[in-house]
Amino acid sequence: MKKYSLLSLVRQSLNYHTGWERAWKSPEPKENYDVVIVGAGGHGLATAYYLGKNHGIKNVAILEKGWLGGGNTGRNTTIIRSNYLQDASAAIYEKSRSLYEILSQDLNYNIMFSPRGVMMLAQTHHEARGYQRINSANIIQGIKTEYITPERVKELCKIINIDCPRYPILGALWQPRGGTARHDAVAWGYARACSEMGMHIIQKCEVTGISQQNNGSLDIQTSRGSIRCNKLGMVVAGHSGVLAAQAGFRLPIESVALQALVSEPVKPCLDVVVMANTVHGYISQSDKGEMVIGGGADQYNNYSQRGSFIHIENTVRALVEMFPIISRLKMLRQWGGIVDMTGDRSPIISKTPVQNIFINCGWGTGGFKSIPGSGWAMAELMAKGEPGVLAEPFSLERFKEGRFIDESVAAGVAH
Amino acid sequence: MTVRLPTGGTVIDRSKPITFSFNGKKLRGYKGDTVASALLANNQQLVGRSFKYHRPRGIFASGPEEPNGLFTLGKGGKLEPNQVGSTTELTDGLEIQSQNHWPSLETDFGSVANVASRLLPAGFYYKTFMAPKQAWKHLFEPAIRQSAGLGKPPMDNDSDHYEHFYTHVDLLVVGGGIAGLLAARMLAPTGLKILLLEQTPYFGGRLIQDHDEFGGSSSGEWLTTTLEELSTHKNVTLRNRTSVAGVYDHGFVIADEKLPDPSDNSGYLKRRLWKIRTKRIVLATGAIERPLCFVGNDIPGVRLASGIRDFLQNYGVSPGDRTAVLTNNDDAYKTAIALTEIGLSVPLIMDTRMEIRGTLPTKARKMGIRVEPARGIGEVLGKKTVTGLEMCSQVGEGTSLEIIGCEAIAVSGGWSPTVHLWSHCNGKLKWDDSRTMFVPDWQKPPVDSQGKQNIFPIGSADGYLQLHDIPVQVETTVKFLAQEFEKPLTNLELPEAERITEEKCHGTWLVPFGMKPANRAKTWVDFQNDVKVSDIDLALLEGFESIEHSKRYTTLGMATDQGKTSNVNGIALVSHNLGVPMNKVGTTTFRPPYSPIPLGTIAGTAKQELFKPTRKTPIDAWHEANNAHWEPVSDWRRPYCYLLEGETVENAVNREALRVRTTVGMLDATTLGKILVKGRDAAKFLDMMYTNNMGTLKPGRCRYGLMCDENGFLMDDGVVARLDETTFLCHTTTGGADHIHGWMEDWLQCEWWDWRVFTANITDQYVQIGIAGPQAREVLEKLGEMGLSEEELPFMSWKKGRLAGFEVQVYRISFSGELSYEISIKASEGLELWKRIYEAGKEFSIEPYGTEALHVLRAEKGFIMIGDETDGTVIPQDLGLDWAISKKKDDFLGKRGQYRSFLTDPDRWRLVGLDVLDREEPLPHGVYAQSEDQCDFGHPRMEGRVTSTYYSPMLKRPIAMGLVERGPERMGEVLKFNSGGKMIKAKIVNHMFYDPDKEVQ
Amino acid sequence: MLKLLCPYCGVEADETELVSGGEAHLKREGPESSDEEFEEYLFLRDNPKGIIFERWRHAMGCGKWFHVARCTETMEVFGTYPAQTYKPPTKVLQEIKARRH
Amino acid sequence: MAESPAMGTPSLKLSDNTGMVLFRGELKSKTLQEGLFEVTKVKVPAKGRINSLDGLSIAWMSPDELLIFLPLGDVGKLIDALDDKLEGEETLIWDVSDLRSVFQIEGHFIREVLAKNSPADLNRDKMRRGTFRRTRFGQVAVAFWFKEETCWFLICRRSEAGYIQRLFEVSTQEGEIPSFY
Ligand SMILES: Cc1cc2nc3c(=O)[nH]c(=O)nc-3n(C[C@H](O)[C@H](O)[C@H](O)COP(=O)(O)OP(=O)(O)OC[C@H]3O[C@@H](n4cnc5c(N)ncnc54)[C@H](O)[C@@H]3O)c2cc1C
Ligand SMILES: NC(=O)c1ccc[n+]([C@@H]2O[C@H](COP(=O)([O-])OP(=O)(O)OC[C@H]3O[C@@H](n4cnc5c(N)ncnc54)[C@H](O)[C@@H]3O)[C@@H](O)[C@H]2O)c1
Ligand SMILES: Cc1cc2nc3c(=O)[nH]c(=O)nc-3n(C[C@H](O)[C@H](O)[C@H](O)COP(=O)(O)O)c2cc1C
Ligand SMILES: [Zn+2]
Repeated sequence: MKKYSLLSLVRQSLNYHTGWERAWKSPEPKENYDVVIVGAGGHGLATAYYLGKNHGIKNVAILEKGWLGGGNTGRNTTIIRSNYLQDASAAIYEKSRSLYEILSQDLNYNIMFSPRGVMMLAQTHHEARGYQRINSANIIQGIKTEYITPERVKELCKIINIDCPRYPILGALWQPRGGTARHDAVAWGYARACSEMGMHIIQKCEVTGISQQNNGSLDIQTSRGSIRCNKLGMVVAGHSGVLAAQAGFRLPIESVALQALVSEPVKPCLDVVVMANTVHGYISQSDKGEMVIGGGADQYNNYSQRGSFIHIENTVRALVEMFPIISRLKMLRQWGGIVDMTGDRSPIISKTPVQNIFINCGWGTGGFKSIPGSGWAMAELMAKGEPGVLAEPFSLERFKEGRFIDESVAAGVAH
Repeated sequence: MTVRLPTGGTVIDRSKPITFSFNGKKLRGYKGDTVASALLANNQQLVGRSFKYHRPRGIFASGPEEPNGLFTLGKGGKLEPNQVGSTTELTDGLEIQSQNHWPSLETDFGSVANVASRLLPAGFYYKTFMAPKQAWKHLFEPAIRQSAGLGKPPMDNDSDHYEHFYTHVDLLVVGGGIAGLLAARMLAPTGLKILLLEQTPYFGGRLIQDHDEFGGSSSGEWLTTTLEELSTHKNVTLRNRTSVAGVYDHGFVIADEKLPDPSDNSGYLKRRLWKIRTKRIVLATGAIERPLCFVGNDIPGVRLASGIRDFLQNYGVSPGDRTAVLTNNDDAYKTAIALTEIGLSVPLIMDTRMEIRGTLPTKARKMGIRVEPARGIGEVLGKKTVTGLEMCSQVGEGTSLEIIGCEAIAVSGGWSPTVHLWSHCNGKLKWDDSRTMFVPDWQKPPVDSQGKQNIFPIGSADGYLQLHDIPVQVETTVKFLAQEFEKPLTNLELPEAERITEEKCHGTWLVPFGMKPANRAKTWVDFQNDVKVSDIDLALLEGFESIEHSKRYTTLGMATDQGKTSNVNGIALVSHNLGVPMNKVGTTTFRPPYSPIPLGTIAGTAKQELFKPTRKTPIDAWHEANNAHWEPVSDWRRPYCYLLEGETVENAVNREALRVRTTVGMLDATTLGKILVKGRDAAKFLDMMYTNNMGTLKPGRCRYGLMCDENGFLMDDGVVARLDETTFLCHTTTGGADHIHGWMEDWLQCEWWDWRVFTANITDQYVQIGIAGPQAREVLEKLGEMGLSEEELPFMSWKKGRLAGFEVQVYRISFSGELSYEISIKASEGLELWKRIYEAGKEFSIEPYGTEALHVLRAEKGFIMIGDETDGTVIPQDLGLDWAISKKKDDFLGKRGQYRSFLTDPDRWRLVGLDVLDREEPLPHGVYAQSEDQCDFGHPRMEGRVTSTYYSPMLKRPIAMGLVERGPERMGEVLKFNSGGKMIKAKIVNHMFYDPDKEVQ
Repeated sequence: MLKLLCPYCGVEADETELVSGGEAHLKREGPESSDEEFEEYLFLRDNPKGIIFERWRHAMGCGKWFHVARCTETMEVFGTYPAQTYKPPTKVLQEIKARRH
Repeated sequence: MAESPAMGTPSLKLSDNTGMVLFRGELKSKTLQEGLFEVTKVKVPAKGRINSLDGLSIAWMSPDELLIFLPLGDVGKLIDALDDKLEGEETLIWDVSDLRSVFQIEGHFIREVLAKNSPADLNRDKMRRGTFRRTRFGQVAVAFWFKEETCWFLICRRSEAGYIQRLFEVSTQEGEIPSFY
């Protein structure tokens, strides 16, 4: 594969860019693979990538019912942070964030990781104490965060109104190495690297049925014929329940719509990511100039990839209140994704009731940031058949035991 | 030159001149002008710079599909970036600025990107800027951000106002063009509630521009009579300047109404968001013209043929003396004819089709216009404006056959029905090869809650471009709808229209067909985002074959116009390149809004003090007058403390807390939730809701109770008073009232619906006043009329009585550990009683205290606070509240959950007091204790955390509570709390710091 | 933006007047239940892509909980019915059958 | 179409003197219905309705809840009478006169002003005289009904009255009122 660099760009420009190779190949499915991953979102692709890179397993197919990266990976607000409270979460999200730092170089694909800093605003005393608590935990966990004053908030973010009459800003939890990345590029970069390792990315291939043979291997029915494998990874986010049903088990998951919107592009005026959980809204400005805005999830089960206008309204209302200047910017486009919410709002990386089937899901509203770390942990689980230290706490068993990993406790939400 | 013609202009009022400025230059226009028409009338052809390469850009279209003509309008609190010039009405004194250039529109340094454009194809940044690692964030990203972004954001707060308006109608007609008006007119007599919305200031759509006659009279007359007739029907509402923006599930539609600008600019209602519920939608949104792809097609002066016609006829603005036409269909001939009729020159019509036979071409030829079949444009000449073109063979590679001088080029690549709203809720499209357009697929329509089709496209929106086809087609739909609504239709009269035969539009996309690679990089598909034919080629070459991938790789259709003019061309190029039929390529997803809507409109009136409701107690004004420092507690506001002149918040809190401990303080406790629970099964019910036994509570007595969720986690607490055999009053936390009431109703309605229990949330009915402190009783006794002694009202009991002439209920309960009463009184009388108590208390130096002193007092006593000691993962057992968990009851909510292995783990963190060793400063909020050993993740293991921490003014030292691993078993042990790297030592102690033996209350 | 007919007050309630409450017809498991049964009751969900029976409360209205049969893909509604029942009424089941054939 | 109503915008004022009694019980029961009627002289309303006679109104709140409006001074008497009459019945009767605020709205275009803040269907065939609509106004729960087109009533939680007042003010002052109903 040709390496991407400024030099290759210059060279290609001489012949009008007609000499580039495909970023990923489009092979016909084989009959048999060592590992099949269902779902070519960020998590599925990263799982495949680290299976190859860390464990040398390369006879892998990634099956995608639509176009790769077209699920939540292609429709999220790209916030990356690791200032989580619980040890288990902090560990995997920080692993992920640190992998993001080097991902462009690792993949030879500029995924534009932009560690511009993420601030989570405290707008009630309760929330302020919650963030101080996370900050304290993060210090011990070795994650660099800081609890900052309203004045510092204003300094970092000129356009914010820290004196909102209803919910003045009392402080914020600030993670300077949090930020954003170009979401599509994350999927494309991983896909290119997987393809380069000889893995098969098979798009427009929907899994419609799963059955197990006596020898433990798995038969997968797809819209492009049946495929056999030794190990199967389900990494389909919002569709996890549907896929689990095909394999005969149920999950502690409900699929709901989460929406986002972008404004028209304007010149840079917001250099950090701001999240405000009391009023439900978060915002950052993309490199193209749009305000990328998201808020709360719709409450009812929904597979339509669109949500209710009321959530757009609530989110916009909250952000206009805090950033009065955006009142005169316009909503350019809104969309939705189907997110997989678990019983404790933390993810699942686990063995399943069916031997040789593994599942990675439940990232809900906050799994873009975890793509590299989750792929790393899932690959380890699938390669060894047993979870490593990162995945271990996220098993399905925890729901039976009542051993939740609850992040909402310190007033945090999970974007 | 583009100039104002001496006559013409159906929507401008030449008697009302207007002045405005463009980039500081004073210019003149007329009332009725749009920003775009006024600029063109002043020969302002260069209006902006493109997104990526900063290429010169001119007005391209005449409606919301405009990709280039975006401006920054106004200033200060009215500054508005990225306004579409062709949909913005000109107002007197308007200040218009062009965008995305530096230092000026004419000389833009950003256009170096243009020179380097070969280096910057689609997706170039994915391939570079990777080294060194830090450079992206610090060097490349800032540079890219700075050059992108179009207009500058406003820096002042918005000085305008917005509102919402809900409506419920039977039928929403979107579009006040021919089809929409006709449908409304036909259906009006049925009495159905009809709302017709039109985005422009006028009605009629393309009728006036494109047709002289309709319905047996002039088209103007037909329009006037139709509007007049519609105005006589009370069931029909017409609204202009209102753009329908989005269709959501179950017939919910939003529309954005621009209100006419009043002459004074002093803060007025600027826009209104319509929130419409409709049973059916008639989609009469017309069609949008597409351009063609040829070298230099982005140079100012190349414009949509229909747009040129609109400016000519609506605003009397000429495109220039000589306008060449490039088309693949008959419609563009109307432009040539109109220009010629008005006396302007059309040197040439290049038609990409081999044979040209239709009525309009014939007419054009008869008028002497030169028409060349099978011809295209090899290259447009000119830099900042068009100066001419090179004609070529459409089937060739672009060799120049002839040079034609012209100032404008009118382009038409066919029409695309405006189907956005059909697709917002999943209506599918299909490619119709014979009409070269995506049309609504009636087999896969959007559906309502009953699963029935709820959007009905008519007219051009359904792909009918010929006027004479439209009446019949509208009639069919109208009949269907009338039948669905079971309304008889009176005899429908179909307006007659001249029968013009138009020949088929040819599926031409690239001009010429055999364009060379070098030229593909000079041919634009998406003007605003600078997506060229070569970018699409590149995306496909690299495997971004799904149309969704090519969109995201090239940014095709992602600009402010959302690809209204470019998407179909892009899809066609993909289809050609891959050899895959259009239907297989498909479209990208249509998403709201159809045209961008201001965020302020979406927020509506909900801003500032109306951002969220603030609940206020009847004593609120008194608190305000007494210098309350407020705190939001759920939707309420409560005094955090009351500040005396010159006092800090900490001092105030300490003073208030001490006041309670030393003499007496008073608290507005009105916000505590109060839920009545009554009925034969009330006791049994509360025994399920609370972990402790409520059935054994005697009337007249109170009991502190805990509520858990089904997981077993502590959810709320409060005092329950038994009023009589079948009636209980349950107090909840301030934030918990609504939730707990809903929770109770949930169980009563959905699980135990045969139990006889009624509940009522009566929180607002009463003002609740807490009087606490050693002299509390003395204060109240001054008000007389009821006995409050230990014998008459022992701890944890309540009774009715009279105080200061008011009927009250007095509860002898304590959250401070002091002698304390809570007095409940009708809300309307609360303030008066509050004042009387305050008066009576003066001799004991009574002072009001706020929520923070309340917290200090309870912490001194080791009482837990929901939300501090609990966080949704804590069970009562963790807090040493086992005494409040009945062992006798078979069942209560949360009981089963608490059996699970993780909740019975002996290592759970449990509540203890924490005593800072150096005793100077309180422990910081939320700090964790770390042990010497490491956890699985390789950092020090955490073994406890602080849940509440205060300075106790009474004990004159810091106090804290916390949850610690096996805490109560480790009394006396010293823990190390990590505060920002600094280790603070604290000893595990009993958490009852003050009066542990309960001698006071 | 859903609109659901409250079976108690007959009002076509707007989504913003309602609160949703997840899957309906769950069986509460009490102190006698096994860990598996209890997990099932609290967490395991059908989460169907298709027809769901779910709970809604007419919160900004009569305050009553009711049940809805709805398609999670198309948002079609097949009927609403009072919450005091263990299974969907025949009428609703018939409606589903009629429309899904 | 889009002109300001010449008749002036509606106004909203608190009406202090209204007593309210909460009544919960099995409304389908004949005994309850008859007992209520004997005491109040007003028939138990059908769902979604309010019945009035001589200064006393009964509103349907839910299948097992009514709200009785009457002069403040008569509340005690009414409760006693109901308690007497319905002795032995399963009911919850409570003086809630201070629980909610009652507003009287007067003037023209009241439907329009309500429609700026409420998703309720305010068309004349849906929102009729005697309709008692519980819904939302802005972000809080309310109920409204009318005596005449130009005289409506609205109730909300007492603590939210200030919010309602301000929102109403904003909805009547700023800009035009679209004449729609
Ligand atoms: C609006 C929105 C905003 C968000 N904001 C953030 C944020 O700011 N920060 C953050 O960290 N996270 C955010 N998230 C969450 C984040 O997007 C997701 O957690 C993450 O992308 C999940 O990635 P995934 O690979 O698991 O799933 P996906 O990207 O959804 O991939 C799953 C894939 O599986 C495929 N699939 C499904 N069923 C089948 C089948 N039967 N056969 C074959 N293939 C199948 C799907 O087509 C899909 O491509 C947001 C999500 C949304 C919707
Ligand atoms: N011969 C051709 O090639 C050709 C092509 C296109 C149009 N036409 C002509 O177009 C006319 C068709 O009539 P029609 O009624 O279908 O279309 P129309 O263009 O006359 O009317 C459509 C109306 O809908 C409005 N509209 C569009 N989107 C809207 C939105 N989101 N919200 C509010 N308003 C919106 C437009 O402003 C316009 O007034 C005929 O005159 C026909 O001859 C002809
Ligand atoms: C971070 C981010 C930025 C986006 N910016 C734009 C944008 O500038 N213009 C645009 O049209 N869409 C933008 N989108 C939205 C996409 O067009 C698209 O709506 C989204 O990926 C969901 O896909 P779908 O609408 O095709 O279902 C953006 C999406 C994301 C996640
Ligand atoms: Zn109801």
